[in-house]
Amino acid sequence: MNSRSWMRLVLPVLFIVLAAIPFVAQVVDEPFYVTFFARVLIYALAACALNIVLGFAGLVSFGHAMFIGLGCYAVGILSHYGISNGWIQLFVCIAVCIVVAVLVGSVCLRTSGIGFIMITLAFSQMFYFLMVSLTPFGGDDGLNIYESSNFGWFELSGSSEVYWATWALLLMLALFLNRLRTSPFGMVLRATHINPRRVDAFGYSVFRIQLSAYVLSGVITGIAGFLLANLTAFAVPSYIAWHLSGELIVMIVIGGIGLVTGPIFGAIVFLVLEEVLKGWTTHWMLVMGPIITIIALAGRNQFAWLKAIFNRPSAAGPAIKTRPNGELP
Amino acid sequence: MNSSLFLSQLLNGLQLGVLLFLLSSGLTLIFGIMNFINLAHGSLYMVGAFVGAASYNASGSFLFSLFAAVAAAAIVGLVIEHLVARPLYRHDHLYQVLATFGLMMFFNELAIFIWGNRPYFVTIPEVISGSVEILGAPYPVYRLLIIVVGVLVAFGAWYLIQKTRFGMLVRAGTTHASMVSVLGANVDLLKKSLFMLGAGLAGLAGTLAGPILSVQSGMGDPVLILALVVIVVGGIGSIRGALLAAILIAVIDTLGRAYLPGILALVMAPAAANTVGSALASMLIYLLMAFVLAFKPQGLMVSAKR
Amino acid sequence: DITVGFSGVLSGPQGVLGQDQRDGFLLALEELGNKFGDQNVKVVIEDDQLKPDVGAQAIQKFLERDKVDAIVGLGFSNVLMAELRRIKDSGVVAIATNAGPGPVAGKLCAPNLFGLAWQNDTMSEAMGQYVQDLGHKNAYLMTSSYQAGKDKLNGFKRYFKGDVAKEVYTPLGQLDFSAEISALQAANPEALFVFYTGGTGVNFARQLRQAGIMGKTPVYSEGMIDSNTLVSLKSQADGNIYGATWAPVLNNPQSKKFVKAFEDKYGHTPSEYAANGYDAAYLLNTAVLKLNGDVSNREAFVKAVKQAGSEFPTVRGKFAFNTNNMPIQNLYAFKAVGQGDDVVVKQLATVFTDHQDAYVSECDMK
Amino acid sequence: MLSIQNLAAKYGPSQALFDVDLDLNQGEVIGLIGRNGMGRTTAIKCLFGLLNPCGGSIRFEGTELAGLQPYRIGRMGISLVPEGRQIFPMLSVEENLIATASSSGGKPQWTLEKIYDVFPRLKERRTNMGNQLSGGEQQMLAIGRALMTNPRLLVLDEATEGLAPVVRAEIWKVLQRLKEQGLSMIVVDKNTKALLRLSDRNVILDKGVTVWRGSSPELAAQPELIARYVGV
Amino acid sequence: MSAPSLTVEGLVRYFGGLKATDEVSLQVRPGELHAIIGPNGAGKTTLINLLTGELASDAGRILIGDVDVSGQPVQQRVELGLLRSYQITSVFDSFTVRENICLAARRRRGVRLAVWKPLIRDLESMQVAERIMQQCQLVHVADEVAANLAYGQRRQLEIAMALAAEPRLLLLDEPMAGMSAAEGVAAIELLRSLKGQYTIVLVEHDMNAVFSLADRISVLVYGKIIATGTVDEIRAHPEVQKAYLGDDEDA
Ligand SMILES: Nc1ncnc2c1ncn2[C@@H]1O[C@H](COP(=O)(O)OP(=O)(O)OP(=O)(O)O)[C@@H](O)[C@H]1O
Ligand SMILES: Nc1ncnc2c1ncn2[C@@H]1O[C@H](COP(=O)(O)OP(=O)(O)OP(=O)(O)O)[C@@H](O)[C@H]1O
Ligand SMILES: [Mg+2]
Ligand SMILES: [Mg+2]
Repeated sequence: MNSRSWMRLVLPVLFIVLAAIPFVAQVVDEPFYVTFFARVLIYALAACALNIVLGFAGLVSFGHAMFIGLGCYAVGILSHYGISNGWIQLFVCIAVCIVVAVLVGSVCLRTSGIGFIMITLAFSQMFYFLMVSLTPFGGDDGLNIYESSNFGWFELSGSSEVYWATWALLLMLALFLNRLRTSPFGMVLRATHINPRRVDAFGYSVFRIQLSAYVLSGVITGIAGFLLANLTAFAVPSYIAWHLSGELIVMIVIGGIGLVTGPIFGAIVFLVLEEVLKGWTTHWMLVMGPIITIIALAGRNQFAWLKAIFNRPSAAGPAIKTRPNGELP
Repeated sequence: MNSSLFLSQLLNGLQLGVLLFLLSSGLTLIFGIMNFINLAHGSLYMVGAFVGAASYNASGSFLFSLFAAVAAAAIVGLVIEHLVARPLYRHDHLYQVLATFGLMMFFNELAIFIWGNRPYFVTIPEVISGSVEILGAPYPVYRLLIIVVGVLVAFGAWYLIQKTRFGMLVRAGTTHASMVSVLGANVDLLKKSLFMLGAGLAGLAGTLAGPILSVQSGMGDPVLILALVVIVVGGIGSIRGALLAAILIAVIDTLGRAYLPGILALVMAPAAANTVGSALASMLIYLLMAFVLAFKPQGLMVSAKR
Repeated sequence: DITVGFSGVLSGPQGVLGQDQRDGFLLALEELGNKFGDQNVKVVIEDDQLKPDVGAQAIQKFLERDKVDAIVGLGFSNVLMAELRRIKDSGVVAIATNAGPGPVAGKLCAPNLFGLAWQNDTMSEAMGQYVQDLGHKNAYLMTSSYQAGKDKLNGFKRYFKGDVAKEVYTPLGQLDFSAEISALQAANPEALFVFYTGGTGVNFARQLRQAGIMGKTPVYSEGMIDSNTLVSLKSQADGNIYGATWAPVLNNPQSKKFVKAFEDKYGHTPSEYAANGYDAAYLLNTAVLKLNGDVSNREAFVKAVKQAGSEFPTVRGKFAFNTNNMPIQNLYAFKAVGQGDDVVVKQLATVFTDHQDAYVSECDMK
Repeated sequence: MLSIQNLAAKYGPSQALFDVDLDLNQGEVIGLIGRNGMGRTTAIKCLFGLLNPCGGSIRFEGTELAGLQPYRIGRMGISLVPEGRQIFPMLSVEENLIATASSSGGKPQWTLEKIYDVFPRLKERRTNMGNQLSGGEQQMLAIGRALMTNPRLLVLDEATEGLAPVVRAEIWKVLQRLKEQGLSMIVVDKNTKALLRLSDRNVILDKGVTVWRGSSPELAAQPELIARYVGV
Repeated sequence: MSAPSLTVEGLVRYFGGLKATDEVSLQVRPGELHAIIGPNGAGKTTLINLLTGELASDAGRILIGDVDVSGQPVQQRVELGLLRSYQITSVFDSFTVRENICLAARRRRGVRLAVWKPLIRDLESMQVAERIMQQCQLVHVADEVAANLAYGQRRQLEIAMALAAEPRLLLLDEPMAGMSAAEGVAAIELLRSLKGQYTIVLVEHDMNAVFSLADRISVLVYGKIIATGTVDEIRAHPEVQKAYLGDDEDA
């Protein structure tokens, strides 16, 4: 896996640069950029989390926005009832995410390939419409969060607090994933993607392994939602809409599937590009769209060692089959 | 509950189902058979709608507008196939999703660029604009027309894929393109024509929807999701499945919207019933999908593929 | 110099509404020579995409990045609610040219937040009153299920004393109403009142006609008919009665001037949203003049705007801010009348004069 | 009829063929012999335009094949029984046979009936989907499918792979019969003995190079050659 | 231990109308190499799939040692030491040979919470892997990505992975498929070296292999076992000759 060699360099450099941003923003007196990059890092966190299932296990979850939503509403609803203690909120957030992930995951993982894509979408859509209908919590109009999560010695009160919290979490996650990839669990997880039938034949439970990966991913995504809620001081169903799930995937693919730092770069590129283009023209999508398409066309051959993983037919679901077995090259 | 109302609700469902089917059949062909996820399919639907509307308002001939729309969509489809799809056939779905996601953005914005984001409207020609009584339920002629068209297309598409040589070659080419060509069939041509067919159907759906829905940028996105739901529930690559699922989903959705609040009102306060009802109604199809997939992961009609 | 941030929905099906407010505002600004008083005005524009979170971000940008002196627009009610906290905290003059949700008129009212357009309920209240006056026994109510929608129906019911056949809330952004319309047909009420804006409204109107309800059942509406939707509806809108605070036919000099200028510049008749944007500019101008161009003191600016409310030249002829910063204004019933293939708007009645909203008592501002 | 001259080919960076020569006359059967990974399949891929050679020429009845689209080559009357069967999984057995069937002019020599006569097992499985066949059945289908295009040159890459001895024997008989009917063939098979009994002349590949060409009797007379390049 | 390490009783499996496995009964003695031969489509692969549990049987019992595993999922059977190789090579292409084998070797201890230490630094697995790679002559390609292996080597890796998982009972489905004569001979040697250490069920069409390796042979025709016996018995068996071997002298 050639990534590991340059990973050593990329990771520290990346995070040092990110650490510099708030100070730069201070110097040029543009506090807005802290807010902006806080958002970027939060999405990066979510993308990295999604990458655990998508990049390693090849489970394309099209419903991860659901966990962002769970995180947001954990904060939103609790503070709605005046509970702004961060620890309680965080605990609830994680607990809820675990429960939901286990339930949803154990249904979704019965399917595979496109089936999985769609069923995850289905669940997040259901949750979306649930929140839309829950008028006590603002329904379509969303829920204002009047006091931010308070961890006692430290409160997610402003953009920069959120920024640093996210930065730290992201760093930890990146280091962790870096190890996970080659750890027994990680290897088996990736193996399940190449040929689940074979992994089963060794007596590993593909289901259990995929489920734990899904739960792990869900929880971390939930935490991203937790941070997002504090950043925007707001929880709203549109955080759960399928577009966000789609954008997370886009970020991952831009950055390079399965690469640990890929999603981070992906998130940065995607959101910065969006921001720049928006400032440039109201028809920014006219430019953004083709750029994304071109990235896809260019990226398709880039990660050769990954394509080896991805172009394997998944024994279970015929639909997701990428290259039919045994085709003459 | 009153039966003629129920009937017209059924018809509403059927008509929506047919529109969904027209869209999904193209998607399921391209997806199931060529194994290419085309998120831009919704955009083709939009192209059809816009071109149809524009050409109708210009020419005043409904048939011509139909033709123009289908042709336009097919041509756009061809371009997409050549520039984006073909290079990605053999690659992972993620790249396809990404590429076509970009196309989707592009087309939505392009529509705004050309037609502005004031919704764009078509009227229906007088002859088919009226409404007829069906068992005491007044029902718009135009919507009936849509139903008929849908049924015809359904049969045609199924026949083409399952019964003709073309269909066989296409099915073969999906998994073993190079082998098919070695045996003397021009696979590129096959795939192009199939892609155009799918695009054309999407365009057709678009024009037919035009007079009912407003023609506007982004009109393709929600229907795209619905269409994806349909083909997954129906079983990817199966025309029959798509038809079944489209109608099932549409009818359930329509009846849900129509009756759930009422039914719930029997057990809870009307206000609550209203909100919960409409929420549940909008969740219904996804519940259905989750249910189907959980018990039949391959969808209702497992296509020939396995 | 003065920086003004404009935020509103500029894209998507409802984009037209935001664009009109923007166009109206910019038009007025142009007439004022891009100056409020003697101050050059710089306008920064953000699209809230009708998404509360995006709207909130937009406000944040205005405050942190652009350091604006005033914010105009603020989009739909749900978006405004999301922006509320930041606006309040900042104390910057904020003028809503489209939304006036109940909470903002009541408990959550803020000194620096002005509802220049209307309090959400009022036009519906007017329709309720009007339908009541016409003596319809029952009415069938339909709208999209979001805060504004609910406010509207409440407004209607506040003044309509007959019985409500049914209240139907359809998902926001739903375009095909076949199911609902069939149900409506079956219910066959004496009057139908709906609140649907932009493209949604147009769809609904046309589907009503296709189903042959228009003409059978009298249709009263809010938001469904305005000079935008009329462009696409044409004669299909014939017979539709709607409540509004302004329409191009309204007879006063400022209004005439506005309609003329707008048609010259943009080539189509302005909507009430455009009118609100237009008013916003003149309101700010008047306020700035009172301060001789010095807006550095936010409290002062806020106070000035409030006073200016009853002084600035408005297309509505008469206007003032209530204690809760919501309008005190007249409400009219208009009717769309088909003329051959085209359609014109006729003024039927002035339903309320100097109307106050229902929430003013809940607001503790004096 | 077919003549390949110092053919060379690469898979990306790694070169698989260096210098392959082979020529075949009307009605002849050529055995293509070598160990695993010596380039036999690669050579065949080049012949069918599935892999663009980076050197040399392939002429079929005078026309240069290199650079032609595979389907054009296929339509010239060359057909392939590929390594690893490559059955169409989404088609039934019968559809597999007729989908690409063609008769280059005149009445086809091979028809469904004829194929079913040779492989009765396929007739029993007529309605099975391609992926519902046992390995061997798939192999038979692959051969039948190739014959249904009524080729003038038939190329078989490991066509007896995974077949029961009886069937294998049967296939050799079929090939023998085809040869008598004047069909030209290129055959790759690990069973050298049987191969030599069928082929007129043979080409031995080693590391992508033609190291020996000659008639079957000659080769049969030189067991050390076979031992060296094939093993055993 | 004299109890047969694999016992099959009246096993049945339908594919639609087709009875692919028809009342198959079979006993495999500990340590023996038991070959299963039969015409194409006789149901050999199906039988293997039934034994591993990848296909569900419609009737009949399967015992590993004296444990009844009929209806049990794959994992249970693997726990009992039942492992297989596939007719179509299915190694993890993007992993190196070492990683492939370690993955197999690790299975006894599972991977719960093993999320930090790299797999190939895992001592226990490493030792097993080294040993197996020696045994299968894969040392020199230990760090090659499996995708770049030549066909024969991929087949060897296929078997090596099965071995690394420390089976007691090994099911091999056409391990020599696609190997040229030379590789075939090598493979036969490998299997011979394994004889006795493991109980092996071998499905193969290559008669050289079968006749030179098998202790006992069962012949499967149309899903039925028509004969079981030693090499010579089977060779002599008239029906077998007719149905399967034919007058085939060089395979
Ligand atoms: N798709 C590929 N990419 C890279 N190298 C390849 C590819 N296919 C084959 N090779 C290499 O090219 C060489 C020749 O392969 P080829 O398949 O032609 O051998 P062969 O003679 O057909 O042997 P076999 O009996 O395995 O079919 C081998 O070294 C093989 O590793
Ligand atoms: N999924 C399936 N659906 C229907 N029939 C099947 C399916 N799989 C296998 N069959 C049939 O079951 C029979 C046994 O297949 P199996 O693969 O076990 O044969 P085999 O003994 O392995 O043959 P070979 O030696 O050629 O591999 C075959 O006739 C095949 O057509
Ligand atoms: Mg080969
Ligand atoms: Mg088999």
